[in-house]
Amino acid sequence: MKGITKEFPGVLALDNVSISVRKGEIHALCGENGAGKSTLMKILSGVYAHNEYSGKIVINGENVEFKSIKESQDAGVSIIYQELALVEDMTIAENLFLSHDLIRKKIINWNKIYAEAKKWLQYIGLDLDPQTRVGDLTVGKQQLIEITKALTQKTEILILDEPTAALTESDVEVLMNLLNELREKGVTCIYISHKLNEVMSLADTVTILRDGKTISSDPIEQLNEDKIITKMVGRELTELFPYEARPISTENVLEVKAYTTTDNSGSKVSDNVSFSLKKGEIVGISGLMGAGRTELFMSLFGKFDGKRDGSVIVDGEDVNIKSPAEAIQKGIAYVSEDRKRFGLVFGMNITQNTTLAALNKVMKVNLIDAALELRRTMDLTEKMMLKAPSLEARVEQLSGGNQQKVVLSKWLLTNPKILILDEPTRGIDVGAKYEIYKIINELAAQGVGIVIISSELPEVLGMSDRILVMAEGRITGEFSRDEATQEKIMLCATGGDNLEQSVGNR
Amino acid sequence: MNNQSVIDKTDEQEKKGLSFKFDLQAYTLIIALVLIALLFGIMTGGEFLSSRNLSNLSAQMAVISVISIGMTFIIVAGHIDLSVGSLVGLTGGIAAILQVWHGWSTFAVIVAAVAIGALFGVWQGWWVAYRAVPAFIVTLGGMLIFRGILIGLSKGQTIAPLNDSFKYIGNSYLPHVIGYGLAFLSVALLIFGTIRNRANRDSMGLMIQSWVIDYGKVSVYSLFILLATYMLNRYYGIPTPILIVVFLAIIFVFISNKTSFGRYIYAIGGNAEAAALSGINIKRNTLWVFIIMGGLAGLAGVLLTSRLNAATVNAGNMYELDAIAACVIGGTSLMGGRGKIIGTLIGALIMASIDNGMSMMNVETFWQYIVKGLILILAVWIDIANKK
Amino acid sequence: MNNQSVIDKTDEQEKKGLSFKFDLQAYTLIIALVLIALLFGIMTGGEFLSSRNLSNLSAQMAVISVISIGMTFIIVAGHIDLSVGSLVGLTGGIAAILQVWHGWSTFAVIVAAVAIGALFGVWQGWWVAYRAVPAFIVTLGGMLIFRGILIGLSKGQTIAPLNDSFKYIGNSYLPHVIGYGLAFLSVALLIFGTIRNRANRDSMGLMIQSWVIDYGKVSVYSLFILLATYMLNRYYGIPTPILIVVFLAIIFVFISNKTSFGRYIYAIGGNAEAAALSGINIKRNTLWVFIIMGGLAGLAGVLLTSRLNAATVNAGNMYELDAIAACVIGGTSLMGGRGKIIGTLIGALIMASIDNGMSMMNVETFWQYIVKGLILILAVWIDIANKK
Amino acid sequence: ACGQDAGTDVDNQEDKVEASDDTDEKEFKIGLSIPDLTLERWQHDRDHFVQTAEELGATVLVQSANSDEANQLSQIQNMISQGIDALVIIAINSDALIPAVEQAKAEGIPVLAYDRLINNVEIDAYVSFDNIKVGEMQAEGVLAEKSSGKFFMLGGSPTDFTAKLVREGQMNIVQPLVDSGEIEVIGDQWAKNWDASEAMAIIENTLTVNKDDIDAIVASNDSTAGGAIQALAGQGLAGKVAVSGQDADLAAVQRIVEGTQSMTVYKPIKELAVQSANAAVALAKGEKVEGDGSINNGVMDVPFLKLDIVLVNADNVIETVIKDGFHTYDDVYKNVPEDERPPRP
Ligand SMILES: Nc1ncnc2c1ncn2[C@@H]1O[C@H](COP(=O)(O)OP(=O)(O)OP(=O)(O)O)[C@@H](O)[C@H]1O
Ligand SMILES: Nc1ncnc2c1ncn2[C@@H]1O[C@H](COP(=O)(O)OP(=O)(O)OP(=O)(O)O)[C@@H](O)[C@H]1O
Ligand SMILES: O[C@@H]1[C@@H](O)[C@H](O)OC[C@H]1O
Ligand SMILES: [Mg+2]
Ligand SMILES: [Mg+2]
Repeated sequence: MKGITKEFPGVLALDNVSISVRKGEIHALCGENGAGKSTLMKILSGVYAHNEYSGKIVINGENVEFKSIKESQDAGVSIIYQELALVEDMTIAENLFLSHDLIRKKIINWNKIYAEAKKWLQYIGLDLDPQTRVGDLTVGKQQLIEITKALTQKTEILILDEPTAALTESDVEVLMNLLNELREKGVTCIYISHKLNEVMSLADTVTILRDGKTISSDPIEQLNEDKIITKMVGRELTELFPYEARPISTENVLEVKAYTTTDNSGSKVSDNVSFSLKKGEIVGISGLMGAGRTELFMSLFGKFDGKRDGSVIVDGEDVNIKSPAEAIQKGIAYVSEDRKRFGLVFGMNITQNTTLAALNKVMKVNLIDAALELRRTMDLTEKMMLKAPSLEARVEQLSGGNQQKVVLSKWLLTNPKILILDEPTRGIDVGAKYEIYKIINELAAQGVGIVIISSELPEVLGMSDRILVMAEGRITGEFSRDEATQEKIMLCATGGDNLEQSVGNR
Repeated sequence: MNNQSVIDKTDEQEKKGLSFKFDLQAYTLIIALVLIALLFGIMTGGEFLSSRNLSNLSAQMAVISVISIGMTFIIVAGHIDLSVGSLVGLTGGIAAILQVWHGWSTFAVIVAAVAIGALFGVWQGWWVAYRAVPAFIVTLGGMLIFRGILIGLSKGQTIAPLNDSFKYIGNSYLPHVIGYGLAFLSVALLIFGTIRNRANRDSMGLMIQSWVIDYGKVSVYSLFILLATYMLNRYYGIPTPILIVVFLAIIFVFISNKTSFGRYIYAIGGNAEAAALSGINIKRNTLWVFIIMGGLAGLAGVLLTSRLNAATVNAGNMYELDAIAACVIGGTSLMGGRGKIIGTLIGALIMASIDNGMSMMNVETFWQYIVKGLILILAVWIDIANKK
Repeated sequence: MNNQSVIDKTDEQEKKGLSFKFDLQAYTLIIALVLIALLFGIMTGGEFLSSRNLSNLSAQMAVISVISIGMTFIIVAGHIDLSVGSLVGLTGGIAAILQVWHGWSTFAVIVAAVAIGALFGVWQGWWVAYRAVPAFIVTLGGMLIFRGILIGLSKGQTIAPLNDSFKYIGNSYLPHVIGYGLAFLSVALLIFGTIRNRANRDSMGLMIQSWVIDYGKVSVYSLFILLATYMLNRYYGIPTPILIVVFLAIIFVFISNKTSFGRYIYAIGGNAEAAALSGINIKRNTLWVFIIMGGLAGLAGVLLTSRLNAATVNAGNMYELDAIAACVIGGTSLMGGRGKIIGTLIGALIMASIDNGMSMMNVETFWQYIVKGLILILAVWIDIANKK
Repeated sequence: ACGQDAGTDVDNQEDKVEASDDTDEKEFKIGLSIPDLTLERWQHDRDHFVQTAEELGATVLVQSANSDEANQLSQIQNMISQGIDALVIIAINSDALIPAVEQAKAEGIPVLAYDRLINNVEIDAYVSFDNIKVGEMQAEGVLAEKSSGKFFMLGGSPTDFTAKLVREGQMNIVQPLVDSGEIEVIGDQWAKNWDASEAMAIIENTLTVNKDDIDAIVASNDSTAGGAIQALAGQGLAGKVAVSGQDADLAAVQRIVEGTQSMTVYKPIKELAVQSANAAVALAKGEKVEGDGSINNGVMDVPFLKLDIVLVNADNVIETVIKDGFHTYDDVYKNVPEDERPPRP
């Protein structure tokens, strides 16, 4: 791709970007949120037709001008989008083959498709019925389906735009193996990720974008994580996790005892969970995908349909939280892992999204004061270093990382005593991550109790004062910052039964 | 090998759970229908369930059923069509004008009506697909435009009567023998299809459902087909209009399940962005959905004109609401992406039954309005409550 | 410090860019309106733009405007209301029955109509919010139920005439002096508000727009208010119905911008799940949207009955379509989450202008249908094409 | 043969007819199909009809079709399957009922057309007023007040066939005067659904365009007349412009005695209903109905029981609608001060 320039109304997303990818290599594309990575790949895959940008694309020595996605598919380009592109109401099999010749046929042979789908699912190591509705899967599994979908195409160039954002370590490993296999088969991959360890272990070449411009393109041998970060951010970033040891209060801000939830079909979702959170403490929650972390904390936040048992004590007060409104009122904030679905209202602007959960904080005599609203939003977003054309821009125009900052701002405005962060840095670049960690530290120092649910072990290890591990709805391990290691956590996360004792003894 | 069998086991479990769940949903609707039928049966001293009334009922529901089939596609694709009633009136009117005033043959007239309907479908589909004007507005406009054209063309007159051959489309019955013949043929096809599907799945290494379930289903369907045929044959036979509906239903169920076009409609309505990213041509497929709707409206216009043996200026007025209601009762989501032709037809049958039953009971008009409104809400509510 | 100013600067630039863009959107609509007005002005030899016709036009659009305001909230919240027309008819009918048959005072009758409307709003809102039945179905049911009740209550009779005091609601004018008084008052409030707003922003350390823009806007608005008042005063004065509409518009613009309820409606319609997780009570707020719609329908019923000085069984028939069309023309998205009261009112004005202009031109009925349908599509298309 | 129940009702019918020879006590079932209930008059029609028929020992099934021809056809089918002995139809549309009537005939059920003729199919009797005559009377009524000048033609529902017939009658009278230059038709508009508020807007706009220079409005029924008069009132013209109507709705008759509406056409609905009920019962008994004359409906000469329509204006309200008991004196003069009322009859 040569001299690619792409402009959105008011934003120059790509400014004369060039990138050349050798056949059969894995080429990583790195850059901060909003650097233009996704946009560049959308151009390559025909999402933006050839008259919507300027510049040249040459594949195998041939000049190509894709007018549609279908044309790029036919030319052997397939892409896994950053935002899931699945039809939730359709089955896995249908989603896998939606753009495949098997469905483009005049009369569809479903049995053949199911059989084919099953083969692919097995290949990628997924134990699922091809006739399951995609909407019934967790985000992680959906991501794997999305990946499988691209693999089913006859692919010469495979683009993966942050495929691992929603995957746990073990699934990431599956994917890594797959990509190595593909490289051996001669498939060219372009790989976008904010997880630099993946980039380092996988890529042959790394191209770095910043502010819509190509910064560099080097073979992996000449790089290390620090160098990449420096090029991405434009300055040096010495430590990834700015953890600061603080004196932690002895007062519990949250105490959960023998907490059990049963959903409407009668199965236990959280099973006899007990833990506590102190003022100013940062507790990390680790576990495999589907361990029940999200469901546990959503139900503590008041979003749960079934039956609940056990006691929850917030700030010394026995509470029975039945709705998010009550939770917010008690000083709990919950940053969801799925910002598109649970975090943001597209169609509203940044300011409106920021103040949504705490309108009372920007009201005077029960009426919204627009100036105050803007002021409060500005204060928060400045601290987060939000990159946005304006505070009245619609949130859907922001890059993923900046969207996450808006969600964070929203919850900070509620002035929480307890802040629950579910995968808070999913899809966020290192620079922004660093900023978010700093904010977390700051809040903890102010006495806010913080829970970080994360599938990224380094994050949990790097930021927490204490770490809890969950498996199948139960807490299977607890470690202080000093005792915790990757191995110990993984052990509890996979088969923690025998370890439970040691937790109980403590 | 081992792995294989593990997967198969979960596969099987899931399959059962799934198909049971699906059936429960379908059952809710059918149970609602049966309850309504029983209620009216009792209230009318059995008249409601007489062969004769079932025959009437099926003829009465035919026009709405035809447009409801098209409406299902429209709604599944994430749109709406408020112009259908007017288009039914217009195409029916044009059919009558061509035959009564210009002496066209019945066959030519039918072709013309369907073609004109499809043409107006192109017009509306173009605005929706290629000009991105919301279907609500395009078809609200169409509702006015088509009615206007009809008033203009017909000069406000009722155009009647039509040729006998035309009249038969909506007012004739299938000879008993042919009716039974068709019924047995469909039963045979059903059995054959099931056998083939099982063999096919087996050869591909896919799970096969227990034969009790598969052939149980076949038996129930067969029984229903034969019983319906018997009941209708006890009167004059299968009414031609309902035969047309059944025929269309088979075609469109096939389209929606077995062709890429059908699947694309669901994908577009379910998640247009994802569909576009999968390389589906949203515009072209959307256009076709409207063309089909137009063509079906043309056919419905022919049926209506034939049934009345006349075309009138306000024919088809507000039929769109009945059609949309049939879809929604039948489980089609107005958000797009979800809906089944069969559900829609059951929905249409429920609506028609309510009208027919209350009229058989000679309920006072204003009560009919109220009761119909209430049943509408309750029927959908029961369905929703059950899905949870 | 440095950082601060950077943000402020981009803020300022964008603010300008944004407000320009926003205005362009609003302008498209206004330009469409002006074009339509000019067209009819020319075709009617200026009559369309005469004081007298503007006065008529504003009275003619009042009923639809009142329900369109409520419909905007309904649609923004992600729902739809097909029962409005029937509810207008029913509440208007009840108002007439209470006064003509039972001798209630005008004041009592108005309160009753609004209360009954709100009560039916509770009924519908309950089904939608707490029973999760799609609004389309609930209100389609309501459309039948309310009409049925009206037929039952009125026994099909036209109920007329009403007391003079009642008649005045829809058929009187504001004395010229009071009209000018109100106009100047609003101009004063506008200026005062702008000054205060600037001071407020300044005190918070926010960018203030160049005074040319701010006061330029104020001047344009003031000019419009005064001109409109002058034009209407050249005839009999400001018609009471349009005064009611303006009054409601101010209240509801205020609600939508300044209260948490207003903001929540947009959030619910934009992303219900995110709204719920932000602590918003979806059910209660949705219920209130329907209650407001019901109350407004009650008010519209009073206006309609008053204007006709009679209540008829099919009063308000299909008004919901006009109201929905007004919303959509005005830029409200049928997907929910987006829409503005002012846009809706311009939409209602466009619709009323089309009807009024064509009837002034004595266009043949069938052409009226066709032209109105076409203009509807074109108006929305121009708006959409311009937003891109 | 095998359990078929087609046509069994025909046999029953014959049995019944035979049976009725023995006993006069036999209960007859009569079906009455009404077009819609959004116009005041149909409710009167129904009430009178049902009352008379019941006095004659018949039961009446009433169904109203919400102005939808296909719906009317369905309802008639449903009544036929309930074993009625005679069918009385007020057609939504005179030309759109052939299949319905044919089905009734196939079952041996006699059919009577009420108020509106049914064309191109065999029916047994027709009881009605003449809708074209109604239009003529409206035009004449208006001309009695304003014999020349600027006339506005206010039509009924553009999708209602009767509205067309009424207009035809109006033009029979008006057209010659237009040709001779005495009358200028300044506009011609139709009110959707016979809707009063549509009519009101139409007349408001007409008044604007013509600067209030208008002499008469030939309105096609009382509902539209009401809207028109409301628009006139807005200009202080109510009572100064001649306005016609039809149906003798209470509100319209009140307007007539108050002087704002010129006339309405009273169709003695009670008589129509009574005569029809009598005829229907006779038909049910298998008797033939002799008309005052006959009218050709395209395929046959139908026995026609023709009823006279009556022009009602301020002078004859008491002798017509009040005397007939269609409305009461107190209702009609409710809004007229006691001392201005004519003497109570
Ligand atoms: N549809 C759009 N309309 C307007 N601006 C857009 C649109 N899509 C992207 N942008 C802007 O273009 C720029 C590049 O965005 P892009 O999504 O390519 O970033 P990215 O490098 O993929 O970031 P991330 O790591 O957060 O995914 C951003 O400033 C973004 O706000
Ligand atoms: N929408 C859904 N439909 C069906 N099952 C679900 C759904 N969401 C979650 N589950 C199931 O609920 C259980 C707990 O999931 P949860 O999302 O709480 O896990 P988690 O530990 O947060 O994992 P993740 O990393 O995926 O967020 C899992 O068994 C998961 O499969
Ligand atoms: O009496 C009139 C009726 O004949 C016509 O069909 O509809 C309008 C009525 O006023
Ligand atoms: Mg990206
Ligand atoms: Mg989770």
